[in-house]
Formats: sequence, structure tokens, C-alpha cells
Amino acid sequence: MKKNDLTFRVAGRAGDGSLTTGDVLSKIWKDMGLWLATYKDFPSNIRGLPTNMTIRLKDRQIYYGRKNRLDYLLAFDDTNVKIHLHDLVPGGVIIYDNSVKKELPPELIRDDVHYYYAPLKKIAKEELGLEVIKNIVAVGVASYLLGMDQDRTKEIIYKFFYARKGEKIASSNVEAFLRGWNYAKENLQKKDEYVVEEVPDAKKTYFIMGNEAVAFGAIVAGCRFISSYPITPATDVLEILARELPKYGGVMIQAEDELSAINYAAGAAYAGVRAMTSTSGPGLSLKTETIGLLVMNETPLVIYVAQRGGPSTGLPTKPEQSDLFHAVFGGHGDAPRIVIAPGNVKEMYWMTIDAFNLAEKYQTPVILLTDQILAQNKFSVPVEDITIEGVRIERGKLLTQEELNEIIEKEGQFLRYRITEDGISPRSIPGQEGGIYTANSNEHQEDGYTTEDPKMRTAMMDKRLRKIYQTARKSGDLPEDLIHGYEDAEIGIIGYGYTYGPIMEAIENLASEGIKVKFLQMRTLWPVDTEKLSQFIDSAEKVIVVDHNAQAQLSTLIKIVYDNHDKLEILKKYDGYGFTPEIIEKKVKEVLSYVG
Amino acid sequence: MKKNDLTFRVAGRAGDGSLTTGDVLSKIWKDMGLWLATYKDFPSNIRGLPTNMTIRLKDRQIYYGRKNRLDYLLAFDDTNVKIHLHDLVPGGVIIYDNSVKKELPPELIRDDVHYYYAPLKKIAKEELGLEVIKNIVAVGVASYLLGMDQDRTKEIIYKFFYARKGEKIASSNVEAFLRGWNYAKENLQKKDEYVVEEVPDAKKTYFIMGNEAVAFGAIVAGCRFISSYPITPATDVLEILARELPKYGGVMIQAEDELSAINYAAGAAYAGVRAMTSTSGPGLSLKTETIGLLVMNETPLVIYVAQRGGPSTGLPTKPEQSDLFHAVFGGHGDAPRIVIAPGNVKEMYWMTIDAFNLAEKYQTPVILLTDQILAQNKFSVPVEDITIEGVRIERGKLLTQEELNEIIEKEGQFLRYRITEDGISPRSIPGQEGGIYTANSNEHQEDGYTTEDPKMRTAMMDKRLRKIYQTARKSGDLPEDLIHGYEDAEIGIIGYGYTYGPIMEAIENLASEGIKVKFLQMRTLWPVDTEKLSQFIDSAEKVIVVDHNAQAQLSTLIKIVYDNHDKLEILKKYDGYGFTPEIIEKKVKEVLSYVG
Amino acid sequence: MSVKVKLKPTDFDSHFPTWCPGCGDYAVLMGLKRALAELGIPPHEVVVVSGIGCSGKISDYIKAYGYHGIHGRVLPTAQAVKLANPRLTVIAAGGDGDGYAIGGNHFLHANRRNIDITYIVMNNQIYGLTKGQASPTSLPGHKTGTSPYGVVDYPMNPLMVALAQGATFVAKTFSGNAPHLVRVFKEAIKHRGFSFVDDISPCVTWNRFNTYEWYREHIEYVDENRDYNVHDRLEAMDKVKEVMSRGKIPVGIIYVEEGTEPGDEKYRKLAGGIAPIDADISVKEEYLEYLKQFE
Amino acid sequence: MSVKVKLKPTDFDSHFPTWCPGCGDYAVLMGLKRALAELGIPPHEVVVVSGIGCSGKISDYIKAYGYHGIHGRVLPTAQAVKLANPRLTVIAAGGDGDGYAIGGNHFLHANRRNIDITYIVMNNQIYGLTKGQASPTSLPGHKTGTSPYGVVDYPMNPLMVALAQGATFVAKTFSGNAPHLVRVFKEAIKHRGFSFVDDISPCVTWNRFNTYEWYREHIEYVDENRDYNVHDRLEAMDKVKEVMSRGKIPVGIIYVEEGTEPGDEKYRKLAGGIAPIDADISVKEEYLEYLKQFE
Ligand SMILES: Cc1ncc(C[n+]2csc(CCOP(=O)(O)OP(=O)(O)O)c2C)c(N)n1
Ligand SMILES: Cc1ncc(C[n+]2csc(CCOP(=O)(O)OP(=O)(O)O)c2C)c(N)n1
Ligand code: SF4
Ligand code: SF4
Ligand SMILES: [Mg+2]
Ligand SMILES: [Mg+2]
Repeated sequence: MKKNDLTFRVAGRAGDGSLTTGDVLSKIWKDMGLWLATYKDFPSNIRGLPTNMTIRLKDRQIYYGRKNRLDYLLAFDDTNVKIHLHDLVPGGVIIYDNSVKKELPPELIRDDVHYYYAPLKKIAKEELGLEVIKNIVAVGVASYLLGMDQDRTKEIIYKFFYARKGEKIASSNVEAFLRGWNYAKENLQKKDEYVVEEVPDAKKTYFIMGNEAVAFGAIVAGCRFISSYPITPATDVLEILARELPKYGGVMIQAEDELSAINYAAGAAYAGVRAMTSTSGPGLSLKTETIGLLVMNETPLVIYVAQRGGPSTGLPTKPEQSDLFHAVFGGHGDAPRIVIAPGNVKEMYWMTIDAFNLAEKYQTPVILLTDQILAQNKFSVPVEDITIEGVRIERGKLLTQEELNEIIEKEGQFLRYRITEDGISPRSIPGQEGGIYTANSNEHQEDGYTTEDPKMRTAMMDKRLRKIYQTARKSGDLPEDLIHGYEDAEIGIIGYGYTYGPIMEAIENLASEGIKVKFLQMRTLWPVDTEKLSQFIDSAEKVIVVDHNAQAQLSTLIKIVYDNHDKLEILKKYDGYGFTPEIIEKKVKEVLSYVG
Repeated sequence: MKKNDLTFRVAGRAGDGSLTTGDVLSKIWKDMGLWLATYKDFPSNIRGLPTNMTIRLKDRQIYYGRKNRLDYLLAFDDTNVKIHLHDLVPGGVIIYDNSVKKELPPELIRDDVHYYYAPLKKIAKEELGLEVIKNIVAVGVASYLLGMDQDRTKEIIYKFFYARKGEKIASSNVEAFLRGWNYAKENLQKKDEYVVEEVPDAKKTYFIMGNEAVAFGAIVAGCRFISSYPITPATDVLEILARELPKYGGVMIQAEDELSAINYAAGAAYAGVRAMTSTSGPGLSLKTETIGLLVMNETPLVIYVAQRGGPSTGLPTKPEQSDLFHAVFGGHGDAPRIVIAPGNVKEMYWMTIDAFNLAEKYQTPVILLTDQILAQNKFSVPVEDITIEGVRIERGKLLTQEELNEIIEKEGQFLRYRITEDGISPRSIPGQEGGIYTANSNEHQEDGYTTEDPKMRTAMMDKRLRKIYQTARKSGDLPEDLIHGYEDAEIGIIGYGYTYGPIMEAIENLASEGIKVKFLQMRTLWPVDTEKLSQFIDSAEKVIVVDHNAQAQLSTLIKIVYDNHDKLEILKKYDGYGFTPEIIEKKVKEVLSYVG
Repeated sequence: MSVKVKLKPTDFDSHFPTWCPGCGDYAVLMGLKRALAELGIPPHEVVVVSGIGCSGKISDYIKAYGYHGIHGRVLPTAQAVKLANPRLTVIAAGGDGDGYAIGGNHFLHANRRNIDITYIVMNNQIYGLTKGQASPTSLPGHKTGTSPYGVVDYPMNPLMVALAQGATFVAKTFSGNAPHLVRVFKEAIKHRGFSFVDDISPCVTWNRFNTYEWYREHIEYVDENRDYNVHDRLEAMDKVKEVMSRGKIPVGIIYVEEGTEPGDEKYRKLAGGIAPIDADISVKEEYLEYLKQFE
Repeated sequence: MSVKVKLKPTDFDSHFPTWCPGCGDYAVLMGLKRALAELGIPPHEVVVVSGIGCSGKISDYIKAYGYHGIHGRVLPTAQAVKLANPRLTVIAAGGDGDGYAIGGNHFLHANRRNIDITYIVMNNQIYGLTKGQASPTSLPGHKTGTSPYGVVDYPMNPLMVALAQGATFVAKTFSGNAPHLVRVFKEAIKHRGFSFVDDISPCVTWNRFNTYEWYREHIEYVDENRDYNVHDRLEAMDKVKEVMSRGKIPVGIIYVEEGTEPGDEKYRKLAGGIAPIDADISVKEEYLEYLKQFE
């Protein structure tokens, strides 16, 4: 019996409701006390093209929603059986909706896989009069087959729909669930070993999507203005904040384009409001010029970037980490900014708060760089990991009227761009008496007035660089890069963002085979913590850089600051799918085979 | 006597005509057979702020228009004496327009400098009735003092104005010249040693600005469409082509913004016309998204970028080389492009032609990266260096209708994005029968139709990378990086763009002191010729990277491909002024002092 | 452009669309195929430049040279294709987000340039592909993903903007009325100059407010029993304003200016009537003339 | 906004301008100082957001909070400043290139949003700072650096576009008529909503065609002996069109819509009337409500 350890995939066509099926199942399993992680794989299409969602569950923490191999497939048509058939493990399961094509053709039959046929759509249409409810019929079939408790499941479904759509819809969904359950009970003979059971005394968790965590982080951090232009996979943040911000005196402006989005946000930030803009690669490209402006006029802004497959429109709904070059180096002129990257949903929450604090403390744009996998998938997080305790709002050298008065009294004048030792200047906001200055895109003197004086120019440039490359770098304020795994391992791995998930799982799996690996999770991508990075690489024989893009962008960044390039092994991928633990394990073994 | 070797500066206020004075003097000297190079230093202002132009002349090739020290200053007011006084060499000269302030104050008097006072404005206004003609009065004074031949000079001035403005203006300018000459003859006693004389049998040269050479290169290369948005220091190219292209069936579209500029150009390129867009940093930032599109849909386009001081609006009329990061890495997704950089005006012409050929052969955007110094200054170039002989128009795999028919006959179909060994696919243009395809910003299959298939995606990405990183890299088509100076020197220098000028001069000066230096002039900045670069650095003890920006962008690029970072010495500058030979010489000596 | 060959709409068939069943964009695709076929323009002489959005996929679904560009930049590309090669029939197409939000500036200026292309906006008053956010044409009060409390801003008025900016052909049609749509497309393509067609193309998935039925109730055909001079810009503006003031949507060919020289011809005239695609680019002695000024 | 303190124009003095003598922008600077002083708005409650161009330098030259941003992005920034803090008087200012070329899209949409700011375009029908290229308002035939054979395109019509897009205050004034300009600025600043003022601000250096004299000959004041209803959008459009059809330039307060709720107020209303700058951002228990959905 394989209990409470399952990789389950629902696959259909866009518009089919596969994602709904997945959502309902997840909710049930979550309430049964299991830990979950999802991996949604959908096309840039509203209806018709193949779509699927993988849900992984365990009775303990799970890092990531995807594996090379699959236990369970719920397929709404034969096309989807074909697509996923070979991902199934021996002993795996297929639930196939045979409403349209009664039988699967021989080439779709594997001996080592268990098949269950159920006319889901037909039951929904003919017995329930509503085709889309086939998703819940499917839930019924799967629940039965997985040996779940009927009453408990029914209760969860009822509650789920009741909260969202009321009594009537809740009842009809329960009805659909029961039809599925009963069909299975009457017609299907359980042959497989998979079982999902209630976990006693389960840890309390949130089941939450990265974008949802970022939006919450923004609210808690005091963000009161967002302006963005919709784009997958970042839109959720805009939509959530459109709904939530007004509750707290905030404003959401759907901009006419990305150029205006970032300039709206900048205007609010200049006026003293914590502000952000959110986007993905194409929008980031369009925001380039303004990022440079914000470096120049030292306006704090959080730029949330959920990466997807590029270049250009590319693979608009698929994951990739190919905007790193641009995040770090994009824009004309010398325009250093801070780039930070959370590796999981918990960090997405906390590092959003960091981003706002860093932006104001260092009076700079901060890019919060994530990716489609973290942004759009849900993960179980212990409730104590997302709390408001310990949250600090640090506004840096933003002056109150009193502080401003004091400066003027003491120094006779207020200079917004005062050249200070740490490179950070006192900051006033419009409306304050005595705080007048010009936020200038031209090089400027200390009061903000345009200058072309070479000495002042050099001093201003030095100041701007100093605050990022020295003050911020040494401050301890930047999210620390973390070392996971086995410190004394001779193989190291470096990655950032979602690859944290598959790498952590690979480390566990390898450890169970006796292979020790260590992992440097980079959380501040710019400016790089050179010392920690160098120490990490120095102390390993070989270091594998997990780089989800074609040009090895992360490896390139590392090569700039670490000069023993031979130590680096690059593991690349750019086919629109996330790394899996298996791929990383394989690479580690390969490298091990020729190291020492 | 110091003959035919002069660093001369005219300094006044914007709108004062300093640049005109410089232009007329240059023209005279050019016609006298001298070699010239200028350095214009003007503010982002139309009237009032200090502006100056330095002209250097020799009787042999001259690389660069600026030096730390100055021989001659023509100042239209005392402010400009103050600004430039300390740049003068001992024995140097000041011609001061004392129309307004009769005497210079004691703090502006140096013992080791010769002063000549002349009321230029007063003469112009009172004797000639036209204040602006003071520029030509000044030319008269300077010509007299420099011992130039009166008749010869008069004749050149007459011709110069006759060609531009006709008989009447020509005569009044000659009159102004004579007033200046006579004033000097009657009132001034030559005390200095500077003399400029006609060079017998002088080589025939063009005296031409970088932007003028680029525009000519575009015409010769068959560019028949330009669309840009005005921006200093690139506007000249747009203006010249606005005038010239219609003569050859070409079109200039002044776009509504930079986003459209590049997309207009792209449309023309897609339709089969050689096209370009021109800009500077801020415009480059705005064009980012479309550069990625052109990488994706494999449309050939030349993007001319004349760099200026950044970030943001920055120092809009001053030189800098701080757009390198963006030129190479700008844009979301993996979007490799070709970046080439001429080092002098001759190369600006030839490499513009290269850019068009490369764009079409490799079906890619090509960034032609220059800078304000090369773009807006004039240099003497032997006439045989800018010719139409040897120009080849290479259109790569652009098909004729016949070739297209053949493919279809042989292969049954035409696939625009056919995956080929060299990564370059056959290219049709709209209007051709059988050549239909979609130029797609989404990842696509071989006919251009959108795909999300992981295998096809990987193959297409590989193809796009292959054509740049392998085919183009190994082809010999990319402008070769050049090694100048002394091959066996232990000190090397690396630079690109305008720094070619001061570096070449520094090499000559150092050689005369017995110090040997070699110089790798990078002309292809991406993809880097790693082998040549490595050999160059390997074979030196220390290599100085001349980097006109604050973040050492060129050095950073080198660090990616060359891993003995300790060998690199970074020489940075970012105060709005170009490197001078002296700065480079000093650095070489400094490095020499602690190397072997 | 003259009628050249006998063509069927199916001659323009390509990959099958992946739009939702019932989407208004199907009518545009079919209508375009029919219009082109009836005008006898062969596929290889047609270029369809489209943006990003559900609507933007149209260039993937029609057999013609296609340019499926980036979001919002349809018009510069399309205009330049025509400037480059006037023998091509150029159709620019995209959504209301593509054309009126991110692409608004190019819309503003394309009207001024009057290059001889046809611009079709599939206006569904919503962002379709990104799953239902407000667009500049969404009506006040409309609740969408980005307007959970209802749209706040005054809606964009593309017809009036086009008229204000000098457009020479302005029309509005409806995907629910195929014959009208085909007629408008044909006239638009035939018109010499910039032809702007705003097509009501309902999104059946994300816009449950502005449905086919809703549109049918709100449309007022201005070209049936036309009561104003279609060649008078001010009268056309008055008409649009008047219909809209009654809460209705004016549909029809709204304004046509004949006899104005298309912008591309004006540019071509500067070049002696030669189009860039026909220019001789072999290396010529006459180029050297340019260098004289530097001697 | 209420009259608060007695102020003099010189209270707004700052760095001395570097514009050419005679430039129309001086009048705008002076007029703005006078208008603000007469309205009694103290410098620290004023924000001047400007673009890049000669005109864009204005934020360097007035004592007020300034934002000298990048080319073309004046309006988003300015609107957001007001949305963030409604107690501020926000002036957006820039050139015709800045506002109608590169910034055209934001102009299109600012009219729709009706945020309570004043937008002054210093329209000299040329690109001044970049030394004389055609702008969207340059007239056909005008020879400039980028139109050596004369401008080809139909000129942009900002007044009509503003009217078409829902603007609630539309005016045109002239730097050659300081009293008019001050009056218009005052009305614009007082108007609650988006106030658009196109100011004729001659460039004496690069535009030798549209000179002060030329403008004096072409201007027709529509607010002297007004013969139409200034509160009727369609009548205002008719007036603009009619004056222009005679080759004249309509100058005056052209359209005013009173009583319409400004956009920023609408957005504020969603948030219970609290402005972002006044929002409490201390960490609160009530935030936890949000997390319930994930339990
Ligand atoms: C620069 C950029 N920003 C945002 C997006 C995301 N995006 C894709 S389509 C679209 C809008 C779709 O709306 P519309 O143009 O009305 O087309 P529809 O899908 O309704 O036909 C957006 C915002 C993108 N692809 N590129
Ligand atoms: C993105 C960008 N593109 C181009 C420029 C160059 N530029 C500076 S000002 C200007 C236009 C000036 O014209 P206008 O806006 O009419 O202002 P004016 O100088 O006439 O007042 C341009 C194109 C720039 N600074 N930034
Ligand atoms: S989502 Fe709307 S616009 Fe997109 S295909 Fe479906 S119906 Fe059409
Ligand atoms: S160039 Fe023209 S716009 Fe600029 S300051 Fe001079 S007169 Fe004014
Ligand atoms: Mg739409
Ligand atoms: Mg202007």
C-alpha cells in the first residue's frame, strides 16, 4: 500500500475545468491534513489546448509540485492519455473519461499501469444536466479509488462550495461527487495500491499561491499604491491588490501600458507612498528606461517580476529564469539596483516586505524576481511561517516635518541629494515645508538642480554606487544567501527562485542514497554577496549551477565575481518545463562520477 | 617655433557661435593640408551655458581631438578664461574678447601664458553691424597671430561661405576676417611660438563627423528605410538620411516615439528592405522589447546607438560608454544579438556596411555601438579610406522567387524557420509566391506557427543561439578585434570605440619614451572573440581595461569569458569628459611601476 | 489594387483557430477571408500584422504573410510594410487592449499619417487572453478582474479620436452581423488611405456583460437610411456623438474621405515615386557626390 | 483648495532659466508663478512634474517640489502624485514633442481618467532642445531638420482629442498674451478634474516659421464674445473645428465641464475617502483576515 505519498495529475483541455478538479482535490487533501504542492501546466489559450495540473502530496513538508514520474493520471480525453502515458510509474493509475471514446486504442495501453474507465462527462450531462460538473464527478471517482472517507470528503466539498457559491451549488456539487463515488463503487475494481488518508494531528498550514503571498506581503509592508498592466504570470498580484488595497486606503491603477504603469507607481512613491508595479519579462523590458530614472532620482519602488519563457512573447505561460540578465544589467547608463529572489512561498511573503524596506532605506528601485512556478502554484506553508509578527516597516531616511525643520535649523538648508558617507541622503516628500527639491533625471547637484560639472557628477555617481555596492552590501539588510544540505559535501549546487524546490528534494533523495550535496540558495542576486559565494565555491570540488535558461545567465553572473570558472558545471534547461528533482540528481551523479 | 602641432580651443556660451568659429578655422586648416580632430564640449542647452570646441592639428595623422593640456584658447568672455585657464601649457596663448570686460582680473593672469586682447564683439557690432560675425573677426585675429597666409586664408573663407550662403555673405565674412586680421596686426605684438603653415603636397583627406560617415555607410550598404526618434547625439544620422534617402528611393519616418521607431524599421525589414533605426541610451532602453522580438522572429535590423552620459537623461550631450551592459544583455529572455563597435570614423563607415550585411546574413538585430565623441566630432580621414570600392552587399539566405520555387519543387514546401545546421534559415519576403509564413513573437515551429512543444522549443532556441554563438562567431564575418602597438609588450590595453583615439596616441607617446604597450581594440563586443581576447591577455603581464563608465562594464564583459581576473587593471572615468592620452599614459606608468 | 484572380475564402485557410466556440473573432477571420477572396487579392500579396491577445492570433490562422508581433505595436509595423512595398495589401489587426491601451499612441499617429492600410480592432471591451481585465473601452461600473468594484474611468472613444486625428476612413461593424462586416472590410481594404474599423467582437468567456444580445440591443446602424453626409468629418462626428448620447453604439461606415493622397504615396513622391523595395541598392558612383562636402 | 496665504510670484523664484531670450517658455514660468501666488498656494504644496525638452526644464526653475522626469512620461507621474496626496496642487508640464509624440498615449488616457491636475503643454510646433525637428503639431510643408522637404503628415489635433476623450477642461492660450495666460492657468488650476492647457509658446531659435507675429495673425480668441456654450462638449468641438477650418487657431477656455467628480476622488471613494498618503501603514491584526481563504 502506498499511503499519503502521491503525484497526481489532472489533464484535459483549456476550459475543461482540469484546474478546478485539481483545486477541489487539493482542498480536500489539504483539509485531510496533507502537505501539498502543485504544478500547473497550461497553454496560452483560453479553450481547447491541452492543460494539466499536477498535485503532489505527502504527510510532511513538500518542496515542489513536479517530478519526472507520475503516480496517478486523471485524463478527460484520450489525447491527454497519450501526452502523459509515459510519465506514469509502473503500478501507476489512469482514470479515463470514456464518455466520447469508449475504449483506449491498444497503443495507449500499458501493461504495468492500472486503468479505470468512467464516463464522467456523460454522467454529468445526462444525470446531472451540467457538463462542467464532470470535474466533481471525477473527484468522486478518484476519492473512492483512493480509499478516502466518504463523509469527510462530502463535508469538505460542501463547505468549499458553500463558502464560494452558496447552498444550492454546494448541494449539487455534493450530488455530483456522490454520482462519481457510486459509479466507481459499482463499476470499478480497485487494483492499485494508492491510498490517501486523513493525517491525525496535522500541522496547520496555508495552501497558498506565490502571487497571493506577494500581495499579502505588499499589504503588510504598507504598500498603498500599485499600478501595473496585466500580464501572465503576474496579473494575480494586480487583481488581488485591486480588491484588497482600497480596504486600507490604497489605490490600484490599471495603467494604459507598462511605461505608464511604472511611472504612475513612481509618482506615488515620490509623493511618499509605498508603491509597487508588477509585471513579467515583456513588461520589464518596457519599464527599462524608468528603472534608470528611479536610480537617478533615487525614488524607492518595488518592481515585482514573475518570469516566464522568453524571448519576446515566447512561452507566455511557461516557466523560465531568463530575465536575470535584464533584471541586473538592463538599462542604459550606470544604474545599479537591488535584485532579490525568494525561493519558496514563505520567502515570497517575507522578501516582499524586505523589498519595500530596502527600496526606502536605499532609495532605489528593488526588483523582486520570481517565476511562473512560484507565482502561480500553490504550496502548503505552516501557518506560523506567514505571520505579521516580527514585521518591521523601515522607512530609512524619510524625514518627518520635525526632522526636516531640525536639519534646516542646524544646517541652514535642506539638500535632498546631500552627498553622505553612506551614500544615502535625507528624503523629504511634497507637502513638507522646507523640503523642496527637484527629482531630476539629469545629473544634478545636491538640491536636485541640473548640473554638468564633472566633479559634482563624479561625486553623485559615486554616491549612488556607494549606497548599493557598499552600504547595502555590508549592511546585513539584503536577504542572505542560504546554505542548505551538507556543509562538508564536495559537490555544491547553486540556484535561485523556484529551483530551490527541486534542489531541496534532490538533496533529500540523494542523502537517502548516501550522497551528500550542499546548496547555495542565492536570495540577493544583485549586488552579489561575493564573499559567501566564493567561500561556497572554494569549499567544493565542483559546483553545479542550475540555470533555467539557454544562455546560462546565473552562471554568467557568477563568472563575473568568481574567477575559477573551471569549478562551475552548468545545468541548463529551456523547454518550458521546470527542473525536476530527478534531473538534478542525475547531474549530481554524473559530476560525482568524474570528480575525485 | 612650434609649427603645425596645435591644440586650439574656442570657448564661449551656447548660441555664441563658438562652434562656428571652430568650424571655419577647421576648414581653413584642412584646406591648408593639415590633419585635424575635434572635441566638442557643449551643454544640454540652446543658449547661454559655456560651450567649447577643441581642434587639434598636426601635419600627419591625428587620432583624437582632446588632450589634458591646451596650447591656444580663444575665449569670448572671462568666464571661459576662468574655466580653461589651467588647461593651458606654459607658453600657451589666450585670445580674449575684451569687448565687455576690458581687463581680466589678476586671478585670471598666469605669468607663463601669453595674452592677446581684442574687442571682437565690439568690432563686429560697431564696425560691421552684426554681432554674430565676431566669430570671423576672431578667425582674423587668430590667423594673424598664427602667422597664416592672409591671401590663402581669405580665399578659403570666401569659398566656404560662397558655397553655403552665396556672394554677399561670403564678402561680408571676408570683410570681418580682415577687420580681425588688421586689428591684430595694428594692436597685438606676437609673443608666442605657435605657427600654422600650409603643408606642401598634403594627402587628400575628408574632414568628416562620425555620424556623417555612418549615414554614408547606410546609403552605400543599401539602407532604404530609417525610422527614429530624435535624440542627441544620434539625430544627425536621421537628419542626413531624411535628406539623402529619397534620392535613392528610400523613406525616412520620424516616429512618434522610440517604440514605434524600431517597429517601423522592423516592418520595412520584414518586407525585405534594408532598414535601420538610430538612437542613444534612453531610446535604446525603450527599444528593448522589440530587440527581443527581432531575435525571436529573426528579422534583420541595424540599430545605431551613439552613447552618451547616463543613467536616465544623465549628461545628454556628454560622452560615456555606459550602455554596453544593455547593448549586450538588455531584454528579457534569451535574446542574443550582434554588437559591433567602430573605433574611428573610417571604421564607422565600413562597419555600418558590415552591420547591414551581418543583419541579413544572420537574420538578427545588429547593434552598432558608438559614442558621442565619435558621432559628433570631425576627423581627417584619407580619401582612400572612405570609398565604394570593395563594398559588398551580402543578403545571406534571402531568397529570390526562383530560389523559392526551387525549394518548393525539391522539398514540397517552404519552411521559413527551417532548423538548419548553421542555424540560419532560408528567408522569403511578402509578395513572393509560396513564401508565406508568420513572423511570430511566440515560440514557433518551422512554418512560424505558435508552438509550446518542448522539443521544438528547444530546437528553435538552439538554432537561434547557434547562428550567433557558433556560425557567426566562427565565420570571419564579424569585425575582427585588432591588435595595435607592440606585440611583445608586457603591458596590454583593451578598449573599444572612441578610446581607440587616446589609446593610440598614448602608445605613440609612450613609445617615444621607450615604453612599449600593446592594445586590443575590440570591434565585436558580442559575441566576444574569446580566443583572441584570451591570447592577448595571456601574453601580457597586466592588461589595462579602459572603461568609460562607473561600473566597469567592459571589464565585466571580459571577466565573463576570461577567468584570470587578477590580470586586469581597470581604468575608469565617468565625469562627462573623454579619456585623454595623458590619463592613459599615466596609468600605464603606474602599472609598470609595480609589474616586473 | 485591382481584381486579379478568382479566389475562394478557403484559399486563405491555415491552421485551425483555438479561440473559444462563439468568440467574435471567428467572424473577423471568416469575413477577412471572404473580403480578400471577393477582392481577388492572392494570399501571398496580403500581409496580416497582428498584436498579442486572443485577437492577435489571427495572423496564425490565415494563409497570408503574417507578423504576429508584440503587444501594442501593430500599427508601426503594418504602416512600414506598406511604405516598403506598396503592392502589398496590409491588414493590421488586434484587440482593444492591444490597440487602445498599450498601442494608443500609434493609433493616435496612424490616423495622422494616413498610410494605405486597414486596421481592424477586435473590440470585446475586455482583455481576453489574460483572462478578463478591464480594457479602455470597458464601460464604467463593469466589474472585472482589475475592477472588482466596477470600472472608474471614462471609456475611450476610438471613433471620435480617429475623426479628430484626420482619419480618412472610419467604420464600426459587428461580428454578429457577418454580411455587414464583410461589406465594411471590403470597403476598408479598397479605401486608399488609413482605414480604421472597430469591430464589436464579443468575448463569450470573460465578458458576460457585453454579450451578443446586449450588443444587439445597443447597436444603431448609421448606414441604413443614412441621415448625414458621410464625407463630412464634422457631420460624422456629430452623428457619432448624437447616437452615443442616447446610450447607443453607432455601427456602419461612419466617415469616408475620398481623393486625399495616401501618406505612403506622399512619402514615395519625395523619392520620385520609387518604393524602397524597388530601389536599386547596387553600389553606385553617384553616391560619391555626398562625400564632396567633406573635401 | 482654498486661498491660504498672501503670496508674491517671486516667492516661487528658483534657479534662473537658461532658455533663449524671447522663448515663450518664460511667459509660462512667470504665468504659473503669478497664478499660484494669486491663488495663494504655497510653494511646498505645489508639485511641478515636467518632461524632457526646453519646456521640461521648467521644474528646475520654479520653487516648488519638482519632478524633472524622462521624456514623455509626465502624465502618469503627475496623476499618481495627486492620487497619492490630494492636498497637493499638481502641475504637469512639457513640450509638444514630450506630450503629443512620445507621450501621446498618456495624453489619450489622462483625459479619460480626469484626475485633478493641470497639464500645460508648451507647444512650439518644433523640437527645441534637440535643435529643430518636426513635432506632431508642425504644419504640413514646414521644413525642419527631419523634414528637409517639408512635413508630410496631417498635424495632431490635441484640442479635439482631449474633447473626444472626455476631458473636463480644455483651453488654449498664448505666451504672447500674459494676462490671458494667467487667467487660463488660474481657471485650470481651480477646475476640479483634468485641466488641459495647450499654450502657444514660440521657439525663437528653431521655429522661424511659427513666430509671435505669425501666431498673432492666426489666433482667434473664442472666449471674447463667446458665441457657443462652453459647457457643451459638442458645441465646443464644433467651434474648434469651425475656427480651424478657416485656417485659424482657436484660443481661449474652450470647454469646461463642471460638477463631474474628479477621477482621484472616485478612486479615493473606493477606499472610503482615505488617500494613500494618509493611510495607516502600521502592522495590523485585521490584515490576517486575508489569510483565512488559504486555511
Ligand atoms: C508588453 C506586454 N504586456 C502585457 C502582455 C500580456 N497581454 C497579452 S494579451 C493582453 C491583452 C489582451 O487584450 P486585448 O488586446 O483586448 O485582446 P483580446 O485577448 O481581448 O482579443 C495582455 C495584457 C504582453 N503580452 N505584452
Ligand atoms: C526617450 C528619449 N527620447 C528622445 C530624447 C531626446 N529629446 C530630448 S527633448 C526632445 C524633444 C523636445 O521637443 P519638445 O518636447 O517639443 O520640447 P521643446 O524643447 O520644444 O520645449 C527629445 C526628442 C530623450 N531625452 N529621451
Ligand atoms: S477568451 Fe474571449 S476573446 Fe479569447 S477566444 Fe475566448 S471568447 Fe474569444
Ligand atoms: S531653443 Fe526654442 S524652445 Fe528652446 S529655449 Fe530656445 S527658444 Fe525656447
Ligand atoms: Mg479585448
Ligand atoms: Mg516643442
